Amino acid sequence: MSLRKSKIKSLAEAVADIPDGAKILAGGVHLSNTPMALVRQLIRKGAKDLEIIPTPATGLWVDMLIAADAVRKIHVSYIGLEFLGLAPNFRRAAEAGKIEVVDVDEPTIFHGLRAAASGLPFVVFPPIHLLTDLPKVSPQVYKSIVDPFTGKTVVAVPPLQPDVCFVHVAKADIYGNGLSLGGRHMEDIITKASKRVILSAEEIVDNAEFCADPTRTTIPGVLVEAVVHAPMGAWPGACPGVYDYDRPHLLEYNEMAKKNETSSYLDRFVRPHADDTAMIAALDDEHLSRLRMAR
Amino acid sequence: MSLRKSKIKSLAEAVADIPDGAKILAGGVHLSNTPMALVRQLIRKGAKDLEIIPTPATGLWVDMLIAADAVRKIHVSYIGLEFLGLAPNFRRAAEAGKIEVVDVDEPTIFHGLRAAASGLPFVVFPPIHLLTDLPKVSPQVYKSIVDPFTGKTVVAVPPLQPDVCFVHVAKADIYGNGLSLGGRHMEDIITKASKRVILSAEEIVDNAEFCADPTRTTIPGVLVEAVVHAPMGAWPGACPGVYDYDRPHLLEYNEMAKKNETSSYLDRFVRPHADDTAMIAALDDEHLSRLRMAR
Amino acid sequence: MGDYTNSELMAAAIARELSDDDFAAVGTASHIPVCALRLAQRTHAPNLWFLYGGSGALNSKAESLVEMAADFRNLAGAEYRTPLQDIIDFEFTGRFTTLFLGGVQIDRYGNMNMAAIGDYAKPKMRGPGTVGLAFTASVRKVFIYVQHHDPRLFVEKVDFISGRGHSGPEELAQHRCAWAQGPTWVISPMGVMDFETPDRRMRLRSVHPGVTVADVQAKTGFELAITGDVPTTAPPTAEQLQIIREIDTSGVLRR
Amino acid sequence: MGDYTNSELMAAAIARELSDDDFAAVGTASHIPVCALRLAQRTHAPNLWFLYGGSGALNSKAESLVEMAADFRNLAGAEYRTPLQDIIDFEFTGRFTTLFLGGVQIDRYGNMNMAAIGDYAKPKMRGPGTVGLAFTASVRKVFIYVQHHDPRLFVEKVDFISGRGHSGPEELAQHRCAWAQGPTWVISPMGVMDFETPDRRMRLRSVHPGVTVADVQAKTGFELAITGDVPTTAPPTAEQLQIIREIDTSGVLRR
Repeated sequence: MSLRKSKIKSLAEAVADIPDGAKILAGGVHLSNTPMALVRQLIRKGAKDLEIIPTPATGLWVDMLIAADAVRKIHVSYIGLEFLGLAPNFRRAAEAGKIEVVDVDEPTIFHGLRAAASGLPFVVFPPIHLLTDLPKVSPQVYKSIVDPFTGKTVVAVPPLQPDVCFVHVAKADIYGNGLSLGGRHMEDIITKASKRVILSAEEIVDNAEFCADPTRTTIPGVLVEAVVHAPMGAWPGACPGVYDYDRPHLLEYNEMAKKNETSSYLDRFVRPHADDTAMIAALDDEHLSRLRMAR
Repeated sequence: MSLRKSKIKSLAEAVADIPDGAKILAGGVHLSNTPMALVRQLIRKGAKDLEIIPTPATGLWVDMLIAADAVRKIHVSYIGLEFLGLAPNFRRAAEAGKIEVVDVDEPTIFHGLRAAASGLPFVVFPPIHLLTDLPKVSPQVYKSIVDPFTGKTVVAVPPLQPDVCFVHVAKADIYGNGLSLGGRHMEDIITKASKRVILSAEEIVDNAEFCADPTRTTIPGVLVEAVVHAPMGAWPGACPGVYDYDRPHLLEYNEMAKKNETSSYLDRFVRPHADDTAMIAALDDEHLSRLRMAR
Repeated sequence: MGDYTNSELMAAAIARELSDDDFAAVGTASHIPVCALRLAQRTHAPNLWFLYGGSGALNSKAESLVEMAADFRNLAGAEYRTPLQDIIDFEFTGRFTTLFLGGVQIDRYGNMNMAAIGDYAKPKMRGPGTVGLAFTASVRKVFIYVQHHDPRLFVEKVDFISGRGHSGPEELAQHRCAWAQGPTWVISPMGVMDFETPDRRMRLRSVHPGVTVADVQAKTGFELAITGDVPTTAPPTAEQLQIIREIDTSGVLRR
Repeated sequence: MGDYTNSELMAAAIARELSDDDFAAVGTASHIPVCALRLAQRTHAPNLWFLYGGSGALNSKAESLVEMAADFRNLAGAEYRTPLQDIIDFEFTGRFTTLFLGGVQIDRYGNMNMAAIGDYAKPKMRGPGTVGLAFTASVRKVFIYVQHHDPRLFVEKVDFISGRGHSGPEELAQHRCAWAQGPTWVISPMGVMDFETPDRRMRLRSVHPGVTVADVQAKTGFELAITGDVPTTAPPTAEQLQIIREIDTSGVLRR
């Protein structure tokens, strides 16, 4: 009898073979459940020329990767820092023409990912996008076609398939099963849409915890290639049910980013450490525990 | 200050204004969580000419409605009695040409409902259906079109929008929030796809029970028009987490159906009672409690 | 300004436009609309449902008004955790009766821009992106909500159409969903606007207490339609104010 | 037949064809395949994943083998409750490596019919419907599993193609998903078949103990390909049998 294989990897191992130029998606919504540990490791690794397929409303991780010169192209629905406003590095790079921007929107990214998840060649929308300027600036994305059932004009939109997606959860087991405590956002869709799925988790728990109530599991392990134990892995964003976002740190990030000093930020917080374990250990413990207690 | 309205209705009130000829969908998978109480009430009401949009794998409720002469047309993916084999009334009616059959399949019904749920004009499949005889017998459903992104042949399939759907759950509150204990099957999709949603529930619980853990809620009340308290409402099928299917009764149904005696079955079990409350009261209490204990 | 703040006034003014059969949704930076929605639920609209942005909370009863719509604490007391799948479906099918939206530019027809200011190829200001603004053509009504009022925001013509307002009636007739009515109200710190004019141009519906029609016009980059005397936005009643403060436990609307 | 039943033999024979990297799915009437999948997991394929039909259970560890795949008790010990959405996505995208399918008619190329026997317009026998058989062209491999073996089931040519086997190579090349290999094995109470012939006709791979090649051919409505001596299906080992009986606590495979 053989033994079932563990999918546990270190942060560095998990991102080691992500090639430059890969299409990357990091899950989460705004500052909630974003797999920052994996994103930071990409920065430490010196990733280049990435094509970013973001979730429809996000920003911090993209802004940081842009500052680290890791981004070539980005599909944009909403890239911002939510209550903090615009994402400074994204804004600067886009205004300077340093990154290729594909302007799309929430349904285009969502349904593009869903089409990839479902194996559908493309998606068809009612023609509401023809009332916007999106088809003018992104004609490769929006194609008017005729509905064969009604004869009406509709809009076809292509599938979006990331090469790799990162998802952060509160709990995972060694076989890749994952549980997000904040409920399902769109992790079910992005994990199916992506060629490879890397999961980071606050805590690694026994498989029996998932088997005790399979209706709770939010990510089935069968889709997951690697599991990384990453406590505070969504910091300085929030991990629902585990800790709040780190408001003072986010303000500091934003101030530095506005002043075009994100590289200093990275040199101070991210790059000196081999991985996130060392980085988190270097942070003020009392401050972090206040975030954890906040619920 | 006004008060929030209760959506509670009696079985009879809930189905009263469903017109003959309506497109009906009853949720559940095979003999699990099928809203039989609502279906039986449709039979008591003498519904006619219904167009059945079934879930992709179901049978008992359709077989019973066909025996009650309530069906004009049916979209077929799988109509059978699972481990009991073919659905006798469906088989007879289809062989005799008494009902209009639209042969489709699991993905066609599923994605048709999903398109209606998502407001999409149609769905596009890779051309695998061209390798089957479905496009020959259902040319109104499967239309070959050209993918504007790749130039390849793909297959367009239309949306499916029920006029009314029935969904059965273990628990509901008076505002329409529902909880299925067996997890999510496709109730999320059918409730969004349908013009009207009628929920039946084993138990009506306080709204606070849903508010205590919103990630558990499987049906949001905002989609629901009416809530019916229907204990044993999935009988003789199972209600996950509440009771098992009634094997002896299903065998009896099947035997009678095979002998073309379903009308006698209905006269014995369904029609003599004004509604399901009276019907369930007339059943052997001890037998039913054994089903309930079985988990 | 009396014993209420301008934010509290705006919350009360928004609440007044909401109906008992509404199903509303808000996005980022929305504590004023959320307060309005909860106020409406607790007064004239107990059957109103609302989605609290990225948190997915349906009918949130969060302990306080927070700065981040996606904050998971907004799930407190909610009835359902709405996945993004449902949100987008509700947006496409028009189940949302009222969507709160905004922009970095808004013009006289309620067209909204969130993508870029200036020449698209070399923008003066790159915005965050179009997000859900295309749904202006598929939800029933849109409530434009902005946190400031100046001529750079309210412009003669938007540089990019992210969300289509009332311009181009022929195109609207052709491509907008049958049930969609487009932008219906605009609320800013200066007043309430609507589009109740024959050609659906933005009209000044009321000015907030202490603000004149001339003040608003001076801060608006196009000519506002005026029909008759412009009333003053009604201040919150004592009852409304009490409920607002029960909802806004941390006093963010009083800052 | 010795100290094991034909059903137990079939379970062991199926298990032998499964791999450690398989992701399999079964539908209705599938206690033999489910037993085989769990047997494989407990012997040579601990990393195999399987979906237990309508219950949505992924890697079920149900207390016993039940007659209904959709039985919610199959969720016992499972790792995930797979919604139908995921199942259909796994079917379309080829994530399922092995799908267990059957039919009311099966022909020499592994074409399967579940819709109607006879003239479609006036069928002699109306079947339950095509369900997931079109996915024969999108999953990696198909394991055809049938509970009986007779010439009415194994026919010269199916009256309706619900699931496409290996007939029409040009059409297959055009429309089948690149990764799909179509029907790979057939198991019946009489033997194991495959399609390892130059023209992908059904070949007799092994006969179950006590069954001859002539027996199988006599019960098959078309000529089976035979290559060399047809071996006897290997009986379950003592270890396999012990595990089978640990899985099949209520003895449905012993009936």
